[in-house]
Amino acid sequence: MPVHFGYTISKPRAIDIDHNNLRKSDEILREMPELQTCIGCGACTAVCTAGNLTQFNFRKVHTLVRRGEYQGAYEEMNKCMLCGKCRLVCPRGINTRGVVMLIKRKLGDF
Amino acid sequence: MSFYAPFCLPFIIGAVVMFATILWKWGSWLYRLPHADKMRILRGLPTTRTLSAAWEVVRESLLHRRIFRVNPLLGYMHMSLAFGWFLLIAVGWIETVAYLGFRFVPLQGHVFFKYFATGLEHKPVFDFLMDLLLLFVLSGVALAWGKRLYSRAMGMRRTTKHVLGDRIALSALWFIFPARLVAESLTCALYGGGGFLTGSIGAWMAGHIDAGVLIYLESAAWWIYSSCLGLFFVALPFSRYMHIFTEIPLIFLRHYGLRSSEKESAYDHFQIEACSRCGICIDPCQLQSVLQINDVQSVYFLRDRRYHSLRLQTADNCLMCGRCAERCPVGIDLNTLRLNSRDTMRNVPDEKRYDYLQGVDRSSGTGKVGYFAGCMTLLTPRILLAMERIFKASGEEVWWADKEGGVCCGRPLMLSGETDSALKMIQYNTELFRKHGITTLVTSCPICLRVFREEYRLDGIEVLHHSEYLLRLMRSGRLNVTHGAERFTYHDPCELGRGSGIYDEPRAVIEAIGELLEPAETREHALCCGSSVANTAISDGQQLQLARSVAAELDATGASTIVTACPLCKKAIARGTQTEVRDLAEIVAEHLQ
Amino acid sequence: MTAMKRRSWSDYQKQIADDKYYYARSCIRQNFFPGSEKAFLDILHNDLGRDVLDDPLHSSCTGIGYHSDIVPLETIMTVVARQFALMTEAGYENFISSCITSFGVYTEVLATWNEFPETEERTREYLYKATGREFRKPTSLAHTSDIMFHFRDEIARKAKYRLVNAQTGEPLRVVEHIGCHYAKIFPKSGIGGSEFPYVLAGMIESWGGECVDYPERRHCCGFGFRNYLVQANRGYSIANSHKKLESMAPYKPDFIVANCPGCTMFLDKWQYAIAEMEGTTYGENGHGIPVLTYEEMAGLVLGYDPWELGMQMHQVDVEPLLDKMGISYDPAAKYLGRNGKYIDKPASAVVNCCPTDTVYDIRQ
Amino acid sequence: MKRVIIIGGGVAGMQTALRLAEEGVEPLIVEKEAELGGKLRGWHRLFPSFTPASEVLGELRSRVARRGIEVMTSTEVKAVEAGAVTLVDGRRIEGDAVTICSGFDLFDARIKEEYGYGIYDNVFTSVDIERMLNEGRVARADGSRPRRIAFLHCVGSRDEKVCQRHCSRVCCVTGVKQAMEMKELFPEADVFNFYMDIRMFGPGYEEMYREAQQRYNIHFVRGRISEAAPTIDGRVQIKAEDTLTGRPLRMSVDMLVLLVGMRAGETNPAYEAAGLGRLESGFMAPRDSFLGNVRSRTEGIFYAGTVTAPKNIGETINEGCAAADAVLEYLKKS
Repeated sequence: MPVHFGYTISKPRAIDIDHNNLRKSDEILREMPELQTCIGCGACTAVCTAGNLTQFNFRKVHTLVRRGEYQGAYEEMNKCMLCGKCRLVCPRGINTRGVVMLIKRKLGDF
Repeated sequence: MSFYAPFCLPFIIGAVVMFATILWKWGSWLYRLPHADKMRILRGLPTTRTLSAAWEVVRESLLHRRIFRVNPLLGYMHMSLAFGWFLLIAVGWIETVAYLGFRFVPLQGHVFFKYFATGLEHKPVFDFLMDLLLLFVLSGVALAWGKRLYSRAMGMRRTTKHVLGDRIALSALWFIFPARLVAESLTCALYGGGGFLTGSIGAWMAGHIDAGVLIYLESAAWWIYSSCLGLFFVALPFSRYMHIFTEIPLIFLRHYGLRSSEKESAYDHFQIEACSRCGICIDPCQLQSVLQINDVQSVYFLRDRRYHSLRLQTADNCLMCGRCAERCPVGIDLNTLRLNSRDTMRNVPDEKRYDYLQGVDRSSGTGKVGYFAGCMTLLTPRILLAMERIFKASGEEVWWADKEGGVCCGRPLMLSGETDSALKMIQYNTELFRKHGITTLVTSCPICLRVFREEYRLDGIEVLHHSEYLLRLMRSGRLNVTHGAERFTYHDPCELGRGSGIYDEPRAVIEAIGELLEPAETREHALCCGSSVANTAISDGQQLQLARSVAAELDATGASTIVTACPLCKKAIARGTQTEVRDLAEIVAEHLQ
Repeated sequence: MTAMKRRSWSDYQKQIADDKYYYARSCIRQNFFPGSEKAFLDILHNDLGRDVLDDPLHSSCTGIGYHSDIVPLETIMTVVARQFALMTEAGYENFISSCITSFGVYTEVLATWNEFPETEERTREYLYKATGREFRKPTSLAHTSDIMFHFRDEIARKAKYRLVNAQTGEPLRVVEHIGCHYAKIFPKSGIGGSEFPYVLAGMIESWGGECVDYPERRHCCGFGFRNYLVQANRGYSIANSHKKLESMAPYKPDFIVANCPGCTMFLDKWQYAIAEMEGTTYGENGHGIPVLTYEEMAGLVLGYDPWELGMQMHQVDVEPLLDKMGISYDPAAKYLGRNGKYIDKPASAVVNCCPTDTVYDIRQ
Repeated sequence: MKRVIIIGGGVAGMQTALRLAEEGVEPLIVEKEAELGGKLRGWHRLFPSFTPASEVLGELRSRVARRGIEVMTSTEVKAVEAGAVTLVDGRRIEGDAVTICSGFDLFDARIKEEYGYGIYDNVFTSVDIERMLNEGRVARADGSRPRRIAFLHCVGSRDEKVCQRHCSRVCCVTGVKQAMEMKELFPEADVFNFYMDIRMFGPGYEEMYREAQQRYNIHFVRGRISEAAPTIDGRVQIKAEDTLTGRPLRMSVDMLVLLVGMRAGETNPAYEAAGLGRLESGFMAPRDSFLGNVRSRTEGIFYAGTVTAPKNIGETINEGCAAADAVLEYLKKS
C-alpha cells in the first residue's frame, strides 16, 4: 500500500524525446511536411477567433504534437472553428486548416 | 414456332441477372429511404410531376439534350446509342407484332427475331426500318471508337480513366451491334430478305462464301451476338452502365422533391449510380486543368464512393466551386454528395465542443439592419471601412455583429464535414441575431451568406448579400454613385454565383459606376479563385497557381480594376496579379456622390 | 578524455590553508549525521595533526532563513561578520565551514563586500552597535570538503581500507554529489569549477574508487529550502532526488557521497520515501544505495568504526558497503548508544521490496 | 614598383594580392601557416550552393601562383606599422602599404565546458564535421552510424558568459548546411537544430533553411542547450527549453555538434598596440562602417576580410577587392 505523506512526487514537466513515441508525429509530418517550416511567428494564434476567446494556441499545440506530446492536443484542436484566417496570414504558407484536421484525425484516440 | 436456340442462353442468363440485380438494388434503396422521402413519392405520384418527369426521361435519358449543349457531336453519339437502341427494341417489338399478331413471344424471340423469322414472309418496310436504326446505332458506335482516339473532336480534352469492369462492359457494348449486323447479314445470306444493309451484305456474302461455311458462320455469329449481349447485361449493374437504368428513377424522384443533404441517405445511391462516368466533369475542374491533379474529380469521387474505396484525401480535394455540377448531364448534386461523404468520414458529434461560446457578444451599435462581416472580411478591412461609409451615406442605422471579432458562421465546418459541430455556431449566431432584434441581415461574405440562407432558421430576418443590398439602396435612391469611364471586370465568387444564384446584382452595381468587361468564362462558368475554404488538401503554392490562372483570365479583359464580391476571392486573386482587386463595396464607397 | 577534466580542474584552483582553521559547524548536520563533524575534527587532530578551533561561541549563519526569504541580507551579513569577529578574536584567519550553504553564504557576503564596499562598512557599523565586536575578513575561506580534498593524499598514505571491492579488487563505483551552493553561484570558489567540481572526485580517485558520470550528475538534490520546507511543495523537492536516482541507477553505484548536509540527507531519506510512495527501490537487491558524507568516507578509509562514525543513523543500511570493502564491524552494536543502551532505529528504507531475508536487522 | 605587404594568406589575403597584382603593384603575402588558404582549407562544401571548398581554394591558389605573387609561408608577424611589419624572428619587411587579412580564430568549444566538448566522445564541433566530411567518413566515436544528431547554434557567439557578444553570422547557415549533409548521409537519422535565432542573411540562405525543414524534415527547436551529459550507452543527454512551447525538453543524441563561432584573431591585440582601433568584440575597427570600411585609423594600413568582423566567403572576396582598390588609391596619392 503506498503511503501518503501529504504530497506526491511531481511529474517532470520536461518534454522527454527519448520517452515520447514519435510515430504519430512522424506520420503527421510525412503527410504534411510543410508543418516543419513553421517559424513560430504566432500570426496564426494572433488572428485566431478561438484563440481570442480561449487559451487555444494553434502554434503551441502543433509544436507540442511534433515533439510527441499528444495529450490534450485533440481537445485543443477541437476549439478551432476552421474559419481559415490563420491560413491567410501564415507567412510560410502552411495549410493550417489541413493541419488541424490532420492532427485531429491522427490523435483522435489520445 | 419455337423461340429457342442454344445460342440464346448467354443472352437469357445475362438478362435475368441484370433485371434481378437492378430490381434488388432499386428495391433496397427505396426501402431504405427516409420516411419523409417515401411520403414525398407517394404524394407526388398522382400529380403532373410524374408526367413532367417522364418527359424529362425522354429528353435526357433518350435524347441527351444536355450533352448536346456541351458538344453536338458528343450529344449525337450518346443519343444514337441510347435512343437508337431504344428504337431498335421498340420497333423490333412492333415488327414482331406485325408478323405474328398479339401473342406471347419470349424476350429472346424479340431480340433474335431475324433468326427465328426466316420462315415467314418478309415485310420490307420493317427490314428497311430496322436496318436504318441499326445504322443509326452503328454510327454512334463508330463515334465512340473515334472518341477513344481523339476526344477533342467532341469537346473533351480529357476523358475518364476507366476501371477494368467498365472496360469489359464497354468492349461488350462496342461489339454488340457489329455482331448483330454480321449475324443478321449471314442469316439473310442463307435465307434471303433483309433491308438495304443486312440484305445487301447478305447477298454479297452468298455470292462469295460457300453455303456450308455460311451455315457454320451464321451459327457462330449469333452465338457471338448473344454472348456480347449476355456479357454486357451481366456487367451492367456493376459497371458504369447502371446509369442507363438508374437515371430514370432518379429523374422521377427528383421531380417528387427528393434531395441529398449533408447526411448520407439511401437516395444518394440513385445519384451515385446514375453517373455514367462520361467524364464531362473533368475538363471544367481547375484542379485538373491548372494543377494536373487527375484522380479526385467528381467522376472518380462517385466511382470510389460507389465501390466503397473512397479515401479522405479524394473527398477533401475539391474546391466545391460547382463548375462540374453545372455541366453534369445527369444533374447530379455533386457538392452535396461530397459534403455528406466528408460528414460520414469526419463528423464526430461532441456536445461539449465550443462551450466557450456561451455569453460571447462583441457586437456594437443598434439598428434593424445587422451587418455580419465574417472572418475573412476582418482581414480585408477596406471592405469593412467601405461598408461603414455606405451605411453612413445611406443613413442606415446598423448593428455591427462582429466588427470586434465574432464567431464563425459555421460554413467552413460544414464544408469540412463537421456538420454537427457547425450547428453550435449556427445556434450561437442565430441567438445573437435574434437577441438584437434585426430585420435585415447583410453580409459581404458569400460563404456566410450561403449558410445563413441554407442552414440558419432566420424567419423574419431578410438575409442579403451586400451586392443585393447595395443595389437596393441605389435603386431606392438612398445611395447615389457617379458613373465614369473606368473599366471593371467582375469575378463571380463560387458561393455567390453558382452557390446562391446571384449574378445580376453585382453586375448592375458595377454598371452603375463604370464599364463592365466580362472574362472568357463568366457567370455559371466562372472560374474559382482557388482559395476555397472547402479544399484542405491543396497547398499554398497550388492555391497561388490557381489564383494566377484566374487572374490571367481577368487581366485579359483589359480592365483596370478587378471587382469581386467575396473577401476571400479578393485576397486570393490579388496574389496572382498586379492589377488592383477590389470588393464591390469599395468601388461603391469610392464613387459615392 | 579525462585529460580535459584535468584541464578544467586546473583552471579552477584555489588556495587552501595548510593549518590553523577556525571551524564553523552546520546547523542540521549535527542532527542528521552527528558523527561526521566529530570525525572531521578527529581526523584533522589525530590523524593529520592539524589545529582546528571548534568554537562553541559561533552561531548559525542563518542561511536556511536567508534562502527561505525570512532573514534579510543586512541581518545575515551582520551574523557572518560576527562569526568573523569570533575568528579574529580567537586569533585565526582561515575560516572553514562544515555546511555548503554556509560556505555559499560566506562566499556571497565576501563577494558582496568586495563589489560594494559600502555594504561592508554598514555591516561593521551594525556589528559594532549590536555586539561591540570588530572583525578582520578571513585570509582564506574553505569548505571542510576542500580541506579533506587538500589532505587526500596524506589520508591515502595512512589508509587502512580502500574504496575497492575487497573480494574482486574492482574499484567501487561512486556517485559524487556536490551541493549547489558550493560552486554553482561562484564557480571560482570551488575546486574544479562549477560544471565538474573535482573536490569529491579527487578524494574518490585518491582512495581507489571510480567516479560515475551519469546524465543527471549536475542536477540539484531538490532540497531547495522553500521547496522542502513547505509541505505542499515537497513533491517538487522529492521529484529532483527521484530524477537523480533514476538516472544513476543503471550505473549500479556502490554508494553516493555528498558534501552538503541537505543533499546527503535527502538522497538518503528520499529513497525510503520513494519506496513507500511508489514502491521503487534502488541499489543491489533493492536495498537502497548507501549515502555517505565525505567525512564518513574518509573515516572508513582510515579505519574508524562505522558506528563511531554514526553510520547507523542512515536510512539506507551501510552494511553491504562495509562488507564489500571488507570492513569488520559488530552488527549487534549498531543501535547501541554510548551507554550501551538500545537507541531505537530508523524505519528501514527496504520497503515494498522482495527478498527481506537479506535485510540487515539486528533484532532478527 | 610599389610593394604592399599582406598579412595573412587566406581568402581575403589572396584576393587582395590578386587584385593588386592585376593593377601592377607588387604584393607580398606573409602567411603563418605552411600553405595558403587559411580556414578554407578545413572546409568541405560551401553554403548555400554546396560548392566544394577546394574549388574556390584551388582557383585562388592557382591564380596566385600564375601571377607569381611572392608568398612567405610559415612566417609570423609580430608587429605592424604603416609601411612595414616586424616578424617574430625579428626581421623587418618594408613596403609602401600594409593590408591586414589575418582573419579570425575559431571559438574553442572546450571553454563552454557544460557542452562537454573534449570530455565526452560524441560531442563534436562544426569544424570536426567538415573535417570528417573531407575525410569521407562521418561517424560516432565508436565508428557507428548516428541515429539522432543534435546541432547547437551560437556556441561562442552572442554569449556574454564567454565574452563573445557578437553574432558570428555564418554558423546559422552552416548548421543548416551540415544538418542537410547529415540527413543525406544518414537518411534514417533524426536531426535537431537548437537555435536562439535563425539568421539567414544571404541570398539563397532562407530558401535553404526552408528546404532543410520541408524536404529534409530537420527539426528546429528554438532554445539553447543548457548542458550535455553522458549516458550509460555512450550517448549524450542534452537539456534545453523548447521556448515555443514553454516546456523544458530533454533527449539523448548519438552526436552533438557544436556550431562554433568566430572570435577575433589572436594577433589583433598586437595591431592595437600599433595604434589601430579595436572593437569591443576584439575585431579590428575600420575607420567607419561605410566609406572607410577597409581602412584603418592609420594611413597606409588596410583591412580585408574577417579581421574586422565575421563574414562569409563571398563577402570576404568582395572585401579583398575593395581593400586593394583603397590601397591603390592610397599609393597613387603618396
